[in-house]
Amino acid sequence: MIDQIWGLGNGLIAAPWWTTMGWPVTWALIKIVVLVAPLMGAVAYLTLWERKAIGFTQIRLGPNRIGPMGLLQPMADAVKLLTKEIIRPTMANKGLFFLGPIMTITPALLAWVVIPFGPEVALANVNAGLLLLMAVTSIEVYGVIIAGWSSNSKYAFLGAMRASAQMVSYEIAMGFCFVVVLMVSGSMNMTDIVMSQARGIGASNGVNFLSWNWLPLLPIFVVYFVSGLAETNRAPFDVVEGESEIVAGHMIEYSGMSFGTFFLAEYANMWLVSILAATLFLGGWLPPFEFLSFIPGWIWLGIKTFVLVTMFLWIRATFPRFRYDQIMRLGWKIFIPVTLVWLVVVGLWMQTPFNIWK
Amino acid sequence: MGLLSLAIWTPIFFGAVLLAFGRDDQARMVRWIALIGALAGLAVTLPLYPGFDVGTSAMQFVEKAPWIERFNVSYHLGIDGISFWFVLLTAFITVVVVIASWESITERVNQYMAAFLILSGLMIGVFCALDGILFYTFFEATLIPMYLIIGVWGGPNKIYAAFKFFLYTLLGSLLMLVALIYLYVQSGGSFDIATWHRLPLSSTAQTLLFFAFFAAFAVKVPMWPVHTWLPDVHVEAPTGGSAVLAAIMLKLGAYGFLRFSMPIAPDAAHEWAWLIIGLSLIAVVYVGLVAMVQQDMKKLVAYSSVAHMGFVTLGFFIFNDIGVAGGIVQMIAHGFVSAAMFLCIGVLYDRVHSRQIASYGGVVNTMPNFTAFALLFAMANAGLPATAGFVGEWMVILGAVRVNFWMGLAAATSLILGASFTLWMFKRVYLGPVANDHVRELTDINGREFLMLGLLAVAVLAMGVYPKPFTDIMNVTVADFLRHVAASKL
Amino acid sequence: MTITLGHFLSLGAMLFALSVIGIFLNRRNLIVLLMAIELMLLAVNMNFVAFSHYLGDMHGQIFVFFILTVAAAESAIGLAILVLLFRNKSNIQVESLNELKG
Amino acid sequence: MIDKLSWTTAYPEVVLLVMACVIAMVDLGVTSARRTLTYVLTLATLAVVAVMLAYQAGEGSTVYGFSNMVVSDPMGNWLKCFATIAMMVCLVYGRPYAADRDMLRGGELFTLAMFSLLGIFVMISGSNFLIIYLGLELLTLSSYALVALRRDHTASTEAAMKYFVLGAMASGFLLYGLSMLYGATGSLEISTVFKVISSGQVKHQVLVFGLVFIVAGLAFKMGAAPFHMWIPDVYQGAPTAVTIMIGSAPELAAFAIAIRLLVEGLLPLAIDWQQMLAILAIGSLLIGNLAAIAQTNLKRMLAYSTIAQMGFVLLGLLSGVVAGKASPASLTTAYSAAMFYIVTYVLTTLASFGVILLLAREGFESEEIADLAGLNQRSPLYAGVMAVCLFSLAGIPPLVGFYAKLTVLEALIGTGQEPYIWLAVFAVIMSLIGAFYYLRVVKVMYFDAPITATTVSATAEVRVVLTLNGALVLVLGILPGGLMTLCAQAIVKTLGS
Amino acid sequence: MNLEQYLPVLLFLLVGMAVGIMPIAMGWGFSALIGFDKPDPAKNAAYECGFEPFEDARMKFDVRYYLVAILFILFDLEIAFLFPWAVALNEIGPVGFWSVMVFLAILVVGFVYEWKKGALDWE
Repeated sequence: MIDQIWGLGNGLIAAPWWTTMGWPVTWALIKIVVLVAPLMGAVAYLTLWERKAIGFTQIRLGPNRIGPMGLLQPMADAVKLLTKEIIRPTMANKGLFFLGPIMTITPALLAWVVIPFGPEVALANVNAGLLLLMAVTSIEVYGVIIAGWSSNSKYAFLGAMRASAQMVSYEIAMGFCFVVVLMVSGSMNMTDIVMSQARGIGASNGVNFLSWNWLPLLPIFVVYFVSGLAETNRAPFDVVEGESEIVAGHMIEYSGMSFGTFFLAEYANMWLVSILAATLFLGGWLPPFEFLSFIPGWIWLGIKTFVLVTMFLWIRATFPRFRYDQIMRLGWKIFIPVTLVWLVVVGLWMQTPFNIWK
Repeated sequence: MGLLSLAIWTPIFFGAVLLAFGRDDQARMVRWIALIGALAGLAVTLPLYPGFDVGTSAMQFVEKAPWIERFNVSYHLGIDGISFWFVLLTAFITVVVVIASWESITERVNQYMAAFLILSGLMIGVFCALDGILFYTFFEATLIPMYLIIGVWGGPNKIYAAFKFFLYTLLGSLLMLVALIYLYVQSGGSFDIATWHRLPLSSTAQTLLFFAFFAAFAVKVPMWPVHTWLPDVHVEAPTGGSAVLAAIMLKLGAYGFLRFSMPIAPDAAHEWAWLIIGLSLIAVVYVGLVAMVQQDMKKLVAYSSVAHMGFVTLGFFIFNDIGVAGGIVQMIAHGFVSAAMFLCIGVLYDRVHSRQIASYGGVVNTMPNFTAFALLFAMANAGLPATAGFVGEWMVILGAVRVNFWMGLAAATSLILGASFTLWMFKRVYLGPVANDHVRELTDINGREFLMLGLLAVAVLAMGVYPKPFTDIMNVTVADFLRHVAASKL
Repeated sequence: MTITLGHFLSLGAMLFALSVIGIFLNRRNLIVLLMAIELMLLAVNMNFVAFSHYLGDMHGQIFVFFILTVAAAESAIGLAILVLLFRNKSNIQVESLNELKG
Repeated sequence: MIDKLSWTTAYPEVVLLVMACVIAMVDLGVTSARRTLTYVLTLATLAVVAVMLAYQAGEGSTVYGFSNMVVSDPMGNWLKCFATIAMMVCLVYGRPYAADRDMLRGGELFTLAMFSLLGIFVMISGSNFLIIYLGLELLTLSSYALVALRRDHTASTEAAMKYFVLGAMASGFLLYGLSMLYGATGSLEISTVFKVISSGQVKHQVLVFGLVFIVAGLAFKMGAAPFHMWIPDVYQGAPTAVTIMIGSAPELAAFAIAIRLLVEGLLPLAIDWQQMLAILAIGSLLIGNLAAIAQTNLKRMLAYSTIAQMGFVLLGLLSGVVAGKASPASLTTAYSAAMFYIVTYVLTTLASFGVILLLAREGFESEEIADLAGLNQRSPLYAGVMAVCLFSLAGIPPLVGFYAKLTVLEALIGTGQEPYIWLAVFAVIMSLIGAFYYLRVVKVMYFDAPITATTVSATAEVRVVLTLNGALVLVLGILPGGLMTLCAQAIVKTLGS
Repeated sequence: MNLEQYLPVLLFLLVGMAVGIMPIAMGWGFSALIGFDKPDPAKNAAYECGFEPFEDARMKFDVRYYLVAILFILFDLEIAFLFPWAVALNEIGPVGFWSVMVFLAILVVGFVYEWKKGALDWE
């Protein structure tokens, strides 16, 4: 069907500029919209799900007034944020002040460009997918720093410093995680990374999930997921916006929709980290058992991602906030050594005849 | 190790020993060791005289060993009739200087004595070297001890003098270095001086080389107008420094003319002889006049040295045997006489601490023995017959007259000028009534001073009365030298 | 319009010139100096990548890899020195580097 | 594939690297204020490395390793050997100074010194642009850190900053030139570059364009005018224990890469780069010597003197190719002269900075010329060593500096080209000016009255090494033949093919 | 090279920026439209717990942030080095593998060094 639409559009105007430039661009834009629109919906409803989930943990209902079971709550929030006044602090650098949230959300969305939702179903199936992803997500920290700096407020500034230091610290651990994944899959292409998890003893015996990366790379998976929490500044790593210390951190001077943009970015990032974890460690769109392969891949991916994202919420509901020095210690003194050791272990493993990733 | 090596390294060895082990609180022992070193240095040169064959112009006592093989530089020593006497002269003057400095130097005696001994060895090295680089090494290395001698133990304006001395001479010799390397390249990779003597060279090359050497040697001689460093340095240097400077170091320059400029670039030497002769005559006449008006005894003697060295260069560049031989004899004589003159001034200075002529008068009344010596040396300086000063000057004048009467006449005026400024100084300082309390309190020379002046007096008289041994040794060499210089290299 | 090697080289040269100008004309902030130095290395990288691509030779790109690393180490040391300087002088103006001269 | 690596080419580097890491780790457990264990280990390592290098150099063979990335040849091995010894001497001289100034709180002085030495090794060994660049950066990055090692000292940090900015810019220039060469020849390998250029298929303008930047970058590193700006500031501002390191061993490496890049790689362009070097040499001699006269700070004066001395090295380098023809004889003469010059210069520099280090006490830097006043009364030995060094730098025989100048002048005049002879005359006149300011220091040491009566004390090892060092300046002056032959043979064997 | 695959990346970048700009612009528009846009000096002042701001907010901050930044740069580049190695690990054989192990060993030395020196402490 998709091919038919492509052919249809391609024949719409019989001019070379259309077939070479115009239509591919339009087509790509259509695909982007098809991706971004549900994503924004998912982001919006993640806020609701978060409140609901935390409600369940704390044996209360969560939002339940707007719409049935509070299902329209995100809409109401959006309307509220949209109509709120956007404050422009006198002391702020105006241009940078608004660049901050944009720089935060753009990479959070852009990273999705390489996520594969099924075989050959990715916006850009580039060879250097993981590298691109890492490059793009690294830009996020600029948004935070710019926001904190341009606000010209001490709380914002300190918050930004903390946030950026935390983010870059965990980015190293995350980077090492990526390296290990790359070692075993031998490609930076995201689709290939998924496909490489479809081989092995487990997969050939119908129990696919035993061939996925999470099992041999379990420490890496854990480190990656926890780093993901820290990267997104989620609880228990949310000292950045620790209300009792520095209020909302780098976002303190923001209001209305400029504040909302930061939230969009944060939740989009949660989804991103989850789907990445699913892709890198949980076999992406692959079914856990061979006999379940009749269910479409995107549903498996969705399930895995949803479970992971719910873990975010679960962890938030469960754990108390870390102190900042504990955060830094965890990142530098535990995660980096763990990943380094596992990297060497996997490397040596691959040199032996017991290499399972041939 | 040959005699020449011994002559060079014996004093240097003693100097190094003094530097390494000498201590300020053992000044007495240091002096004795220095004297032993100087005497040993003299002793090893004495066998040269009986061993020297006067019948040949070839190099004798030759030693040759590879030194820097990369550049074909060798440790090549040897002496001929030209350089023979300077080796002995240097060793002799060193002994005298060590004796002269016995009491006047009280600070850092070991360094002082070491500097003189090392200097002595280096200067002998200059006269013996037959390799360009070896020559240059010794030639330049003499600057270091002399610089320190002037700067450390000199008078109030010593630093200015030391710098002037060092930089003037260095400038000249660096140009000489360029010339040496040029010759090395031209000769196809040899630093051997004898090879250079035979090397054919174009007229331009000769001229350039001649002036490069001229820069080095004219400063050292010193010739007018680059002589200005000499009076300053003499005034500031300690007595021993002045004596060595006048007696030996100036000869290095004149010796360089004979060893390098003239035989290597004979055509240029002939072509530019008029210039050298002109400058020499200016030195003889003009500087003689300048000497006349000096108030400072050392300055006066310094200027007289310039005038006397003018004779030497004049003698060389008239290209006849009597002139060249006269020049060499004049060099030797001047070595004795100027050293003696400076030592005399030193004797007075040690007692009165003034070099001004005006501070003295009637010294003869309190120091009769000393005055006798002073009179002898003054007469020698003025070139009176039967003293050393007479022989050389007379030979040069004879040579000059042979070439051109007026030149000879101009040169001869120096006899008159020399007599006037020297004897006038003598009159003002020594004769007449006692001028002031300082002079009244003077004591006559002691045994040590008597010894050192006596040695020089013997030398001066011997040379004046019987110069034949001196000229005998150089005759053959000079004749051969002139033959070589007369032949064009073009 | 096709993009040729010349375009890349011109861009590299411009970046390089800009960075040199930045180093020499910058009279204010030392951070700008550090940035100019990084820019200089990037200009070189531009050259190497362009040459590497047009020559079909991988070595140029490998070189770029190493330059990037070195640039990182360099900026790390530069920043460290800057911090020291700031602690000693309390500012990072270029003019404040005036203790040593002559 | 393992056997292609030719590990023998890199044994010294490997030992040095491993030991640098080991010492860094060991040092973490050292509590002594003077870091004796670290110090002894470092010196032992360096001694072993020096012996290995001397052995390799003595074998005289040229071995390529790591797919032609590195080369081990006699010139490189000797230079590395000398650099190692120089670094040992630096550490011996520098430790008391560093200990007095709180620079030994960690063992960084030693580890950084070893890493900078490793950088020197890599630079000297590199036969590929990439390796040379990496070595260069390892050296300079360590040097920046070394200069800033005295953290509370304003002048040091300022010097470090200036060094950093100008050094990084120099690397940028060099890299830009290398990128142009790469583009023009399509290779990063020096021998291939040479072949491609020799074949004459490459556009001359492109090569010269790249060459300009390479020469500028090299001039920066060597400190040749007009790219010398950093030298005085860094020499003066850096802690003296670090100044001595910057002023000694790295000069050997700078010389080595000049040979590698300009001679082994770009000899066909010699006509072009010789002109550039001539301008640099004239500028260095002029600026170095004239500016040195005005200095009152001894370290700064020695910095300007370095610039002037580099002028001489450049003179040696530029006299290799005569009238477009490179005969083996002329190449050997010229480059071995330059090598002899730089080696002896390093020797002299070590001793002169050693004396400055010795005189510095806690809280007193002794870096003004006036601080040396009357040194002869306080310590005739060290005054003698310093005087020997200064006379050597001035080029007075019979000290080694004279023979260095002699060899270079010989190479220049040996070309027989009139401009070169005038260059020689110019150099000679400039060294006369040089003699003036060296003499001034001698004057202060010998003729002036001492300001303090304190005697100079030194630990035994410093005393012995410094005396040997000074004696070597004199002994090599009296018997320079051996070292000259060594340099000549190293150059012949290295460039012979 | 599949450069055409990068076209969506570029477009996505633009869309992403649009998604960032749009809500802010909309928020601006709405609040202006409804009349909630009423700035006043107190509202526009920087937040400082109800005090007047004491001084410029761009103050000195802890040097450890610099340290983290510096360490980050270094480690991140090591990772950049490891990326191509990891991808090609199966093709480069033992030499390639051990080279990077040496590299990692040196890295670990540096890591241990800074750890022991207290660069990683945040107290």
